[in-house]
Amino acid sequence: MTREIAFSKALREAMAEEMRRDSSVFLMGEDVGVFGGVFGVSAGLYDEFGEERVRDTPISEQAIVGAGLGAALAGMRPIVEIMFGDFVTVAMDQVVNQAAKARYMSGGKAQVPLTIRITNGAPGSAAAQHSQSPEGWFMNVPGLKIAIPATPYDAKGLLKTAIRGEDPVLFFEHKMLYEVKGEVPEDDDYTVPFGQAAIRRKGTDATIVAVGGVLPKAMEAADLLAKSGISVEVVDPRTLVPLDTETLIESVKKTNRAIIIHEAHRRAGPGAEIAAILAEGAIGYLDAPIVRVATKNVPFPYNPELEDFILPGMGDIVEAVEGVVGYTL
Amino acid sequence: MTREIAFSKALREAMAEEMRRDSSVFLMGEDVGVFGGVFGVSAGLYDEFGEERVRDTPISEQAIVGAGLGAALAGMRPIVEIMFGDFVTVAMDQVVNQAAKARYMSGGKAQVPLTIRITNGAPGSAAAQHSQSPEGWFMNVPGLKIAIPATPYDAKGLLKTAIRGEDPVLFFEHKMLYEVKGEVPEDDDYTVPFGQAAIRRKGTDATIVAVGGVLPKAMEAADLLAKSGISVEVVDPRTLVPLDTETLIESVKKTNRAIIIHEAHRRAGPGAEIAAILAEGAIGYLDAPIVRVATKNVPFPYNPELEDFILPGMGDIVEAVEGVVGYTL
Amino acid sequence: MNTPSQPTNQLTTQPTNHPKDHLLTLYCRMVLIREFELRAINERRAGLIPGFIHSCVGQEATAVGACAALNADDAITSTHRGHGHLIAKGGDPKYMMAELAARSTGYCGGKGGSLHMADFDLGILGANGIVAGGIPMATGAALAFQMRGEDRVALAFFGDGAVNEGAFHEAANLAGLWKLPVIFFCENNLYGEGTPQSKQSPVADLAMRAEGYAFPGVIADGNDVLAVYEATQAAVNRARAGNGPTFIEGKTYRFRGHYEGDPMAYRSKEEMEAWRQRDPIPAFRRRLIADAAASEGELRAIEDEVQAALDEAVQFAAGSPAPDPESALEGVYGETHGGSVF
Amino acid sequence: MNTPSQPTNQLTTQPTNHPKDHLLTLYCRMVLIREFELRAINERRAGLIPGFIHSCVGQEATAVGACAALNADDAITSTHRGHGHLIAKGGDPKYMMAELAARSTGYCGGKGGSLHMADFDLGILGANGIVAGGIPMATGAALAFQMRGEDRVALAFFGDGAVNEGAFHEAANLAGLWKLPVIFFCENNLYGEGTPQSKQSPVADLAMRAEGYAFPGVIADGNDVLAVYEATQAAVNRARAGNGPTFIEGKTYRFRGHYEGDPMAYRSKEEMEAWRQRDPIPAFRRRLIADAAASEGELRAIEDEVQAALDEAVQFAAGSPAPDPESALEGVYGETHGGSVF
Ligand SMILES: Cc1ncc(C[n+]2csc(CCOP(=O)(O)OP(=O)(O)O)c2C)c(N)n1
Ligand SMILES: Cc1ncc(C[n+]2csc(CCOP(=O)(O)OP(=O)(O)O)c2C)c(N)n1
Ligand SMILES: [Mg+2]
Ligand SMILES: [Mg+2]
Repeated sequence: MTREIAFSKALREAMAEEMRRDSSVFLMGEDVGVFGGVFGVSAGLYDEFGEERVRDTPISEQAIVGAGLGAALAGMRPIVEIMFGDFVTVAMDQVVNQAAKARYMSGGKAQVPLTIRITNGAPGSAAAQHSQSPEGWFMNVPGLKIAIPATPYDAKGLLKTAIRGEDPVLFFEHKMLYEVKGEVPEDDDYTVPFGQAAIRRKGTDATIVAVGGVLPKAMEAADLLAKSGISVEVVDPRTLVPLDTETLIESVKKTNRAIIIHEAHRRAGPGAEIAAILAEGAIGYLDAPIVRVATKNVPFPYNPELEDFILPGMGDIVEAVEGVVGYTL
Repeated sequence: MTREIAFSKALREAMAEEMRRDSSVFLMGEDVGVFGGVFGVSAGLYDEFGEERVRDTPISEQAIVGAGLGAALAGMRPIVEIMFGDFVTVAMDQVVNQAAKARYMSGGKAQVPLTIRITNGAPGSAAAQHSQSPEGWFMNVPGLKIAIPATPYDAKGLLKTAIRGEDPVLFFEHKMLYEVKGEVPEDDDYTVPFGQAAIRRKGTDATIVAVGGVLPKAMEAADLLAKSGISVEVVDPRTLVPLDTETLIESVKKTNRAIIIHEAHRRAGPGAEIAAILAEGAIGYLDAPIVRVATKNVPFPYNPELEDFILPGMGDIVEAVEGVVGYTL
Repeated sequence: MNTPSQPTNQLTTQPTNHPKDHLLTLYCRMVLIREFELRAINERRAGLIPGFIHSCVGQEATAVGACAALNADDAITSTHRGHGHLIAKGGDPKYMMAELAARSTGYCGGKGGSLHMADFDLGILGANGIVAGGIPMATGAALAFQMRGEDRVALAFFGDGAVNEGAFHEAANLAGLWKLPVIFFCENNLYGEGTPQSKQSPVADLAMRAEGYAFPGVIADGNDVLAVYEATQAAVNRARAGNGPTFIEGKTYRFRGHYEGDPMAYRSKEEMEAWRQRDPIPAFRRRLIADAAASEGELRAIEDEVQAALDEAVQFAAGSPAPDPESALEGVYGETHGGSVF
Repeated sequence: MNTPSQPTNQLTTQPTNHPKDHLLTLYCRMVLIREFELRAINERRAGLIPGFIHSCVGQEATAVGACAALNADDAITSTHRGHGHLIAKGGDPKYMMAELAARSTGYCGGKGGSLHMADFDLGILGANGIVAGGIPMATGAALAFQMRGEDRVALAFFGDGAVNEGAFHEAANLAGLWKLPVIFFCENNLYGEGTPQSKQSPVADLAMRAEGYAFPGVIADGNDVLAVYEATQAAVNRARAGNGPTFIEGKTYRFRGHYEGDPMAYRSKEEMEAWRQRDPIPAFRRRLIADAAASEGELRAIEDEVQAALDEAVQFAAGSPAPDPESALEGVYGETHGGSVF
């Protein structure tokens, strides 16, 4: 039994169900309460759980993340929200030096059940400080886990796994996915494990690895390519840390071609790591360059055509796939 | 005419000479003045230039970088120091959202001649918050330039280029290089351009790309390998942004094998991007997996043997090179 | 000084203490800001403007009063709610409207939009998308002025919500310590997005925080342009005399949503109505006439001029070319070097 | 209360107001901290300890006085200069010395070292390598206590330098706003590394900054353990009663370098000598004897016990095994999932 709900509703359900289940779960962030979150993700939670458990905070990202960490160390299971990925920079020390390392530095003793929800992605003409996808940076920070769902099913299931877990999780929500609908089970209590990629479409000619918000575009591109006889396998890693390297490598060993797509900037984005993993683990199987399709290496411009120009588009994906499929070594 | 000086002296000379040359250059940071910098890099500058131009600041990294940026926009050429790379997290918004993007957001009009000197690398038993090498994160942030010298010659020449330039530069100084000596010209006024890799050693069997502080180890490893008949080419990128992709790709096209070494954590460190570039640009030439030798993906432990275990060591490098040289596709 | 709980439409300052020119300029700028915002909102609805707008309707007196105390070569940093600051500092509505419309003729060639407009020639170091993000920058500009011995000051605009960011604190401490010629101008409009100021800080008067940094904090009626001007003038004099920063808190209110489209469920009609009674523009207008500082006809003429200027601005914007998409790749760096940055 | 410019070795508190047990415990803990530090310094020189040490010699009274006002289930966060805080909160010198020696028996199994020692069972949430980094964490622990309705408080130790970090400001504002049961304990030792406090903040009394967050700021003679204890007790009572935070500034001085090896060129022999006259341990000892609160013999016995405990600690550390190098890979995450984290 399934039903169709939007990505943002899936997230809201995950939070609500976990808050009902476990009194140590609470939500904290800027305008998450009365306002319901600037993207409406937490709408209604304030009414159900009250201001104690759905806490509007001052505009103080260091204190938000740091207080979440302290509460986690003291036995709570906080969910904190960073409104735009761009703003996680303000809380960077608390994320990178404190939350990520608390367990290790204490010799494994600290429990850090802290979920940090962060929006990423360009919502359209939001310019340089409201469009970034910083997830790649944190892959370089051991101690963090990183979830980056692309479907309502995963949004709900991965968020539950994050909330129930014992480790700090950065949970990236692409703004343009919030309204996207998809099937989720009626059953309240499913979770999606970390570290298991999903093969969204089977194919034989090339593997597209699509990270987060670009999945719908990747699927469309695959449809289009199918019409011209190119069979694309689309793999969604679902979590970047842990990363299901095995599934990625196996797919590329089969298709012999890899295209990696994400909305983070191209240079040193998550795709760099994925490409490096494939260049180590599947080198003998590659019949073409590993290609990355991602946002060009410039800050996000305000003008929508300029923005489109730098974002990875359907056309870019199709062209990249055709390029590698037509490539001869 | 050359002379041998230490890496830290090379940096000090670059700052002193530029400050003499141009009254808009000044240095600002924690204990850079009276104390001379906690690693002694700015020793003596306070005496020569006075407290106005060698400014001890409060412990306020956001204000240090932000004030540097504001002063740069108002026509100065500030050099600001972040004592440990780990602490740049505190100033992350000012680096990533403000300094990096000021020019672009203003349609190209802002001039941002700001040099941010940051130490990186593990100085030994300094544990999880005083050992990190965060340079890789910033490669994902368009608008920044990143210099990462490995020799006194480059330290001086690249720092001068940074100070004289019009763009924000993150200038990474590995703590274990400070005492390393090397030749620099007598001539005060040489500079080293950004975006030109240096081939530190010619070779035919494999290319080692060595980023920053690991260069001495890479050279030693190459010596050792030479004894067992393996001819290694060692390439030092010198700047990560801009990156001399051409030299890297050409070298690998010649040697057909690539090993990338750095002290940043392995996952999503600078080596990921370099591997991805090679997997795109040299794919048909590769006779072995692209291998990365870097710090293992755990926070830095305090215990020196544990630390050694996670750091990229000579043995690891030699083993990696032997591995790729002995590899058959 | 005012207590926000007791709105009044009586201004307590004396227009007659000020030259007529000055009064008319203040009035003109306030009207220009108000009408610019209303046009921009309309043009956004009409499709000319693609991005979000955080309008400053209701807050014209803080922007105009503060900038009137600055010289052309003084600097400001602004916020997400920055149109008023820019106009008050001399920004040209044509280039502003063109920027909002994402045209190549806009202040940032269409790359910045509402959140990032800047004009370095006018000392406008930029609006900012990061709450409190511009405060350290203003402090640094003030440092440059001080180091070069110039008679210039910098003024940072920010909201009541921004005062709780670490960036504010660090910059204020540095400025107090080094006695930098910077003015911290807080527009306390009682809300940060949908959260009332009382749920963001445990103190209602944010100006009192200045004491912790050893410089004065003053409260001004932010809906009285002359009160703001006088307070800022005193702060500027202090800064120019080498005595360091001042924190000015202008108590004010935004009449519209946090952004255009905000449902505003978080505040009451009564509260909004009470503040509307204190609209800074009609209050100043009434006062100018009552004190015989200006005639109805003079003010009408100004209002007409504003409309004409805005007609021109909208036409200029609408008639300007869009930038070439590939120009997206330009302007990231000031210099090129070898190697690749892409 | 003291003005740092007028050092005095007269304590103004009344030992006779306190039970004897309590007084002897305070004395014992202070001596234990002092001697622990001196041993650690020696053992570092001797090669047992690989890392840096920031000793708190001279600052024993703040650590001991503050923690004496806490219960076992209250929490603290500490700093780079944290050995004293840990011992004062009940930390075992054996496990501390073993941690400094990087042994598997140490508090963090050798992974944390001086900067990161923690014992969650004792409410020690951790030393910290980031200046001000622990302050938000203590605030969050206090939030957890408040939300669960527990009668527990959290206390954050930090230095005079840390007060200028944004993290302090944001946490203080949040705590004041939510009336969290947290105590902000600033050990003002007049320096942050080599820079005097007067060159870091424009105000000498950092406690006054508390006003900006709507909670009390009090100054205590940080070299008088009873003064610190009494101030902290009052703050703890306030917090437990639901009245929110207190900022306590303990004026004190570090006798040794910022780290062992610091050349200390930045301060004068005279200044150091003047403060040595105010050494908190002999001052308290003299007072205990003068007030007949304890006999010379009793104090000697305590001092001997301390030495014995430290002999044992050093032996324990030296005799403990080093962790297996491969254990470096353990303890990064609490749970494993599919996929790779390496
Ligand atoms: C660091 C950061 N956090 C959060 C936001 C989202 N945000 C934009 S404006 C705003 C409210 C700001 O309130 P205030 O400073 O009072 O200014 P006002 O909008 O009232 O003019 C918030 C939370 C942001 N832009 N930057
Ligand atoms: C964010 C950050 N900036 C700088 C440092 C380097 N540092 C370590 S201790 C210290 C001085 C701290 O001074 P204070 O807070 O007064 O503590 P004290 O050392 O006097 O106990 C500095 C600058 C750091 N560890 N973290
Ligand atoms: Mg506001
Ligand atoms: Mg100190």
